[in-house]
Amino acid sequence: MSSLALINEFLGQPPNASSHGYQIDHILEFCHWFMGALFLGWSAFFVFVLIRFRRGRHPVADHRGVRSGISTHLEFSVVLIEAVLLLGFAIPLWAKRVNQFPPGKEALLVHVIGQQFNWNFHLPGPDGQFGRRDVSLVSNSNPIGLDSNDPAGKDDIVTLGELHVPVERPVIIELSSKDVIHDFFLPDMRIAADAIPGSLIPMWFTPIKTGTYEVICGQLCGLGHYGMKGTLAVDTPADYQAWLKERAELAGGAQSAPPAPSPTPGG
Amino acid sequence: MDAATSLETHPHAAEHEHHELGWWRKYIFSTDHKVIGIQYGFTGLIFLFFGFSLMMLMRWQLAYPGQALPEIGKFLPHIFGPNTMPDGKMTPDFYNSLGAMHGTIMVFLGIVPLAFAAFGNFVVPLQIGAPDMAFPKVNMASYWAVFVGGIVMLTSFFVPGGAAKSGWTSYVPLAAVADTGPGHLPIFNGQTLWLIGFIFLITSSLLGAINFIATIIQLRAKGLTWMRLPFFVWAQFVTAFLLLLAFPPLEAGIIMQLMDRVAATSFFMPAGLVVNGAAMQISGGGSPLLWQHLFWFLAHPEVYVLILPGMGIVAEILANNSRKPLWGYKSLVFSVLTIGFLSFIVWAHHMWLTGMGSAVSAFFQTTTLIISIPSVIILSAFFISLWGGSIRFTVPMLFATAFLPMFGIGGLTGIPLAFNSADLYLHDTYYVIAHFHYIVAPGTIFALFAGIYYWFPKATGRKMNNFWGKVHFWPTLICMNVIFLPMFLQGMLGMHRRWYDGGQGWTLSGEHVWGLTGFQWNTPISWAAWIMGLAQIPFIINFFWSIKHGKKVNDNPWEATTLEWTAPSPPPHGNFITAPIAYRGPYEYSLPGRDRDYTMQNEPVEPSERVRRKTAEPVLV
Amino acid sequence: MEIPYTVSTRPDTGLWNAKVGIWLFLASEVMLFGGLFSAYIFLRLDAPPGMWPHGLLNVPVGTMNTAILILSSVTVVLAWAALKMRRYRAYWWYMLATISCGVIFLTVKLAYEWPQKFEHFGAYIKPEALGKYEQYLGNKHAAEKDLPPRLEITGHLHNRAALNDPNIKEYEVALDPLNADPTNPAMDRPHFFPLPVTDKIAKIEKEDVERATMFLPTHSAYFASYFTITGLHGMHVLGGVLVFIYMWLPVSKKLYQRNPEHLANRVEVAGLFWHFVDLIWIFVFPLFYLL
Amino acid sequence: MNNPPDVSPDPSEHEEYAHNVQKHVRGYLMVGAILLAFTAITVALSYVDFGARKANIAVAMLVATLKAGLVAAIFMHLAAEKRLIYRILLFTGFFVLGLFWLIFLAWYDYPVFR
Ligand code: HEA
Ligand code: HEA
Ligand code: CUA
Ligand SMILES: [Cu+2]
Repeated sequence: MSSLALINEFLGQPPNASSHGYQIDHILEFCHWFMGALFLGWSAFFVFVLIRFRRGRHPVADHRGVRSGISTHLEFSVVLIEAVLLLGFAIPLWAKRVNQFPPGKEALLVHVIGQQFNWNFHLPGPDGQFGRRDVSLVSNSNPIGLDSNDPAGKDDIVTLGELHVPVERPVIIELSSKDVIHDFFLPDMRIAADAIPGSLIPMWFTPIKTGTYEVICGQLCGLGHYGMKGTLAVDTPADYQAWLKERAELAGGAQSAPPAPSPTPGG
Repeated sequence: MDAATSLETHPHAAEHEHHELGWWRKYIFSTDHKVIGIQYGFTGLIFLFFGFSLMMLMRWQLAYPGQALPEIGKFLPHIFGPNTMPDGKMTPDFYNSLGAMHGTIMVFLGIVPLAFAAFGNFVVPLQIGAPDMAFPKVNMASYWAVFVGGIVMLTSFFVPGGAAKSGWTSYVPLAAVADTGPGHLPIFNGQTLWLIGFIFLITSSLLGAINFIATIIQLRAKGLTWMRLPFFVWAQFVTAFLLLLAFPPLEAGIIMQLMDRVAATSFFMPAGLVVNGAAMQISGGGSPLLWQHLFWFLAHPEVYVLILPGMGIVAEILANNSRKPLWGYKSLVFSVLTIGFLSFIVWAHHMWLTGMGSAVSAFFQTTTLIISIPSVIILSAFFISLWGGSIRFTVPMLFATAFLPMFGIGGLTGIPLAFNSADLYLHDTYYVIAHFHYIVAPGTIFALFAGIYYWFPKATGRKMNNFWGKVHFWPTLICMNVIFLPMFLQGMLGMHRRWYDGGQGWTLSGEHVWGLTGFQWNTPISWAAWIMGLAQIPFIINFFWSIKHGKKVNDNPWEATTLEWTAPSPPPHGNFITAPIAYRGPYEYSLPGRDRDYTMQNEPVEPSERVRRKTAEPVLV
Repeated sequence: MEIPYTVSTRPDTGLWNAKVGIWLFLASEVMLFGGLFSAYIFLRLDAPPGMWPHGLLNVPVGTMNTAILILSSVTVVLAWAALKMRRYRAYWWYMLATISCGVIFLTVKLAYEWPQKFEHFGAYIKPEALGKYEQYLGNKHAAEKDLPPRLEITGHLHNRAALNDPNIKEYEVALDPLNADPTNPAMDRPHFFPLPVTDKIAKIEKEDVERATMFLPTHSAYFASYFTITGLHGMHVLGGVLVFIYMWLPVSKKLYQRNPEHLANRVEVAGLFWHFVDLIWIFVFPLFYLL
Repeated sequence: MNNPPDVSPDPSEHEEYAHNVQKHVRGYLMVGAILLAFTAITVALSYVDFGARKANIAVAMLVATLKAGLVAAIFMHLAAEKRLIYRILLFTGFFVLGLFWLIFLAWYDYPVFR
């Protein structure tokens, strides 16, 4: 398989950092090999024909032209390859993405709430319970409208723009949005999904390399769309615990305010 | 219509018709399909150029984000308003307006009026041997609807807040909250005008589509059976059906979005939105995805509206210049019908990331891949048609041949997008931008240029200059590729579309690929776009100059076979002196045993031929 | 050359041009209303319990309007048949009847039904305050009877100023019978004849209100689709009426004398459109008024 | 029920055609009456409780479809139309159903986790 990886690198795709990403990359590679072969084959034929049958070289056209059924074979093989890609790779892969979420205990569950123009991350804290959220409670100091009366929410961690996760552990993200549609795209993790107001969209991945990665907002969401950047830090388990602790202390201090939302509200 | 159409029962009524029409009725409010076709053509070209100019502005911002645009930048705020380019520096809102309007104008006011309406109007009735369209007055109405729609769209640049800025897709809730609040007028704001303008554009397309279909069904000349129609007519026929049946659901969507904006309904908005820090006062209960379904139900068939007429034009020109029949005419017709049919059930491939489950995504992936097959068949048939030909590289032929590999690149790069697991990575990156521009820009636009050079003699009786045509072709071809090839690289890097800063602020666009960073690639792309702008000057001059001073030619300068070349150039009112009769198929080039290498459709079949080719039996209707 | 088959039929299709044209147009109309109805279905299926109102429209008036449209459909075929039999006078009268039906339909809609809705007021109570207004909502009773929860208090707003004036702290509403007497089993189903507003007045504190509006499109997904679909349908009726008026004016007589078949064709085409508009209403009526 | 034939251009034959059309007129009146009756039935049925709201909706839509079918078949002459018209409508019907069905599918096929 590794020989196949050529095309993606050649085209500049950044290295993969998640456990399922290789499968995505393989589909892309297969597609590009397939397209490349078709393109080169056709181009060769094309250039040959243009030269061989130009008027100067071939003054009298042949009324009937090609008689062989070669094109049928070609079309049939295109169908075949597409069918293999579809049935063998694409459909099973997607089914795994949306139907086989890692079991609850094993995975880290994060709520992600998009807003113009930032990402809010909501973690359940030590008790493992998410606090209740309500739009009517949303304010500058409480960007996700966490209910301070709900005991489950007392230890919740809310961060703006930056999420830490431990390496080698599945992460499930439940996406939603406060205002318009955003798209949570982690290019290095080969994963993306829209954050649509009014719905909850789950997605999951398992990071396999520590590092800091960019989160792109992949859907036009207003004038600050181009700068709607998040950070995903994949930590070693120890670093992750340290981060959790630091955050928990912050959260202990009566819902201390994360930084105010970005200064460029959209419309 | 009255006087003219009651002719059959009252022959003397025709006398009314033959008095001279005034200048206004003849050139402005004309019901003659040729005049209307030319009106559409000019409108389409002007909007194409306008859409291109918007793009050239955006390319400045992408290549040199935050820098003042020299010279022109000082001047633009006087046209578009002070908040667009203060000190020559583009604001994010203006960038978004330019992007949304570039997409909208190119698709709905550039290509559709040109490829579908202009060529369809001018060429189809001539090719089927009809005197005019079936409903000339409706035809005029459809032109004026597009005109009004265009004016409304243009007006929207000058209202407070500027033109629509939520992408050509106008996804809600963004579009529903855009251009509202203080500083915006209730109706005269960008997004509302976009919606209103759209209703006119839809009306125009619907009227046009009805007219085309009725004309092709009812007004075919004697003997012109379905399997003798030029491929271009087939392409237009299918295109018309796409417009007819796909546009109305979007119209429903547009009406609902308009209601959301002017009557504060919430068809597309759920409850509990917090915009600008305040909870929105709406009833909720709507769904943002409903809009996307209605939009893409049109917009996918729409992309075939953009390409099928182009394919039709290319087919005519390939046959004509290779001096040989199209290979596999029947499979071409079958493929184009299949594309038309399937294009209605693939739309959700634009919505892979909206949280789609496995069943629905499997369905749409399958249909999307199936629809690529007829495209492969069409392209293969075109290529194979060239084999054994005697190819003359006239200017139309240059553009038509270039169309093939360009469409090939665009179409092939649609394949990774069709798999949702691969599109997961590519969605809304420049890879998508490159994919569809390869189809619509060096694809469709080349087909249109080819068509203009090809049918210019029919419309004016003169030919466009050959040399300047070539000067137009080569730089345009090169620039197109310099513009769009690097975009695939940018897309693979992860660079996204609709980025105001061209990716400058992202570490990922700082990665090197093929010698430059993703961001740095913006510069050669932009320069190529501007140079391509210069390369259009020979075309524009050639076009206008040739109308008056081009070389005079006879009625059939390309020695073509289809019926439009039997009419005088330019054809008079009513097109043909006597009703033509078709005795044979559309591409009888290089028939063996004839002294000319082309046999026109209206040439009767000779007895000697009849023995040899049973199919040539004339069928009279 | 002149355009063929404007009046006579083309042999292979058996149709004249305008007939093909109108059917194509109707096909696009099917898709237009198809889009709207699919939106309606999804909004309705998605509506949370208690958020899709029933029985707010005037059934007798709706029934009458339905009958009027059906009648007009009959008169328009009769007008066409009269032309086919070359009886211009009969045609003229049938056409007049059709036009009148259309005008009555529109008048009822625009001068009576819609304004009546604009007069009505509804306030959605916040979930936490529902108990406070139990006497008007009767949710216990509703729960017992397995009815959807009642979240809204409706009636006529006495202090209209309250809508815009932030200093006024409560709405004074003359209640609809349902809210006046919510536990009465007679209120469990919508009534055939709409009951007039009672003189019982309720004071609703703005604090407790989630959203309060008149019965405008913005009131709910239900009224949004009601006004949009009936509005668009109304515009179709208006268009049809205008075309019929043109065909009924003296100019039509001239065409009749010159070529009666041509006029009959035109009436047939316009009639097809009119029947289609009727057909849409046949679905609109039960969907919005009855169910 | 067939459509009235086209009127012959020959005036001498006119009487016969007029008579033919006259026969159809009776049919139109009858259909009108049936439609009115169905309207009354729909209204009445909506006050009958069929147990579930869904049942009521189904019944009402059934009656409406019958009515619409009558209008289309008789008033709009679809009972005896040319093949071409049927084809156009067949396509349209297919696409509307596709629109409804696929949006419906997409609506209920969202990934559920937990
Ligand atoms: C005319 C326009 C046009 C055409 C014809 C197509 C054709 C195709 N498109 Fe494209 N598409 C667009 C215009 C078009 N598209 C636009 C405008 C968008 C973006 C909209 C937006 O978001 O703003 C888009 C986006 C788009 C997406 C969504 C991507 C995303 O948003 O993430 C997808 C996904 O499936 C897709 C797929 C396809 C496929 C499979 C085809 C197939 O039909 C292609 C079939 C063709 C072939 C397979 C080529 C065959 C050729 C050969 C075999 C010969 C080769 C010869 C040589 C090289 C010499 N397209
Ligand atoms: C038919 C459609 C069409 C066409 C032809 C084009 C043509 C071009 N487009 Fe565009 N484009 C879109 C449809 C189209 N585009 C859409 C739908 C989008 C998405 C918008 C969105 O995000 O919502 C988009 C977005 C888009 C972007 C991304 C912007 C962003 O995401 O931020 C870019 C970036 O470079 C771009 C570039 C170009 C370029 C360089 C051309 C060039 O190829 C232009 C070439 C044009 C010409 C060569 C014109 C020639 C005309 C004449 C010579 C006229 C002569 C006149 C007379 C004789 C009177 N386009
Ligand atoms: Cu958020 Cu783009
Ligand atoms: Cu598509």
